[in-house]
Amino acid sequence: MLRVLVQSGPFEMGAEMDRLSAGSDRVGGISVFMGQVRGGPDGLESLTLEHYPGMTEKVLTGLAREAVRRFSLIGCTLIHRVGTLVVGAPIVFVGASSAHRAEALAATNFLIDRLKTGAPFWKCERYQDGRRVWVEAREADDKASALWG
Amino acid sequence: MLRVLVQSGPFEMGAEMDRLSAGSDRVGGISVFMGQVRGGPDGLESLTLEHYPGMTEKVLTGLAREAVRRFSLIGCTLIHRVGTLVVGAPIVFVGASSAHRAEALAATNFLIDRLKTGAPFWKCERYQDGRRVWVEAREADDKASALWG
Amino acid sequence: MAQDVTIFYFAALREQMGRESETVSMPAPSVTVETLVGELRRKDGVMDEVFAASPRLRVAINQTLATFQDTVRPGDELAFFPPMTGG
Amino acid sequence: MAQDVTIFYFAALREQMGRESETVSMPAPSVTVETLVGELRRKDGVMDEVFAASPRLRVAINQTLATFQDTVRPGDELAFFPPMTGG
Repeated sequence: MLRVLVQSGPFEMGAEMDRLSAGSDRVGGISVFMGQVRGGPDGLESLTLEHYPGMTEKVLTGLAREAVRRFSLIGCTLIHRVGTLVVGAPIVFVGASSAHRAEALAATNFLIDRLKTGAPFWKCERYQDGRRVWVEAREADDKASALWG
Repeated sequence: MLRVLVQSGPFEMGAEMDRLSAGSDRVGGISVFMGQVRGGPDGLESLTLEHYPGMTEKVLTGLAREAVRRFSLIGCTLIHRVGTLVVGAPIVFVGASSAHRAEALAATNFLIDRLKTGAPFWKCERYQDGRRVWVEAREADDKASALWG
Repeated sequence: MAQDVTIFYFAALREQMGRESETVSMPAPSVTVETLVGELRRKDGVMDEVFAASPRLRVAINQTLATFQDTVRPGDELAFFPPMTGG
Repeated sequence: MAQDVTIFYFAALREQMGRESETVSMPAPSVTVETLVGELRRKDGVMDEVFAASPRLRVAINQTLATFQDTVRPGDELAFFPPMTGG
């Protein structure tokens, strides 16, 4: 079961996990990653996530399908928020369920690595002093994604 | 923040994730693994989990502390159920929060690998035809645990 | 009209270009992204300056990642943007 | 009493032994697990048979994993069990 959502509102983590868990009695393991806006001493206030409507959904659905095939997943959920999100707010939910733990864990790693550099999202940071800064792509993220071949 | 629980009752996945998420505004990523009783064509009905009260809590707390140190975690949650659990029931919840995604993801892998072979739990399967079978330790699990050094 | 392509700009590039989309005419019925961009930059000083300052720009044709050597055809939807930073 | 150790058995081993715990007397104030087990097996036919059939048994001393070469002292809590299968 594929579940791909791009939305401005929050998602309910418990409900999303339950959905993965209840999908089939063949599920033995569920792995989930959730990314949220990280605060810090630099005074970050919020992130604004811009995306490419249409292409985003296509890319995420393609990624989820690839993960299901590659890791024999039973269920796969990708939820990515867009718009302005304050420190502490959830940004992304990646979930995978499979018969055995290794596949679900590997799929979650794969999905978040690919999401970082392969889906048309861009983050603009806003600081307490009013500065706006577009987040630069990190070379480490490109490398992590490339490792999956 | 360490949270270690051994209990017969279920856990609430949403609440556990929220706890990891809300622990600090320095949290950027939360990784979670949940294991549940896997059904299948062999007619498994339930698992009964036996443990060594006292030692279990000591081992799990030690594991959580090691993960926090090794992966610079902000929060770490380990919940393991004991007693009789039917197909589809959650068995174990492993959660880690950190500033960056790589640490939380690695910690979750580490914790579940170590839990499989290093904590005093034993599973006894019960099948629809009444058979009871103690689960044998898998060599693959020993190897996965040993890889963490 | 049948000779037109739509172009979208995203994120920092959108702000630098001062617009989020535009429709342009094809110089020929089938050209590479590189050729089309070269043509547009010759006629548009802002675009020339912005693209020169953005060496890592990505391109998508019809909502699929592409390269500057791929072919653009009339009616295509083109998009230019900086490296993506999702997740 | 001060010479006693408590022993717990878990899982399949507990069922095979037909008991989950017992208190035994130390043959000396300080012996290895191996020596103690040897002593107990000489006196207990069930234990001898069960331990002979369980080559991969684990041992914990005072709720910490140990080896059969580690030392047992009076008052210690010993536990024997099959390889663990948690998670």
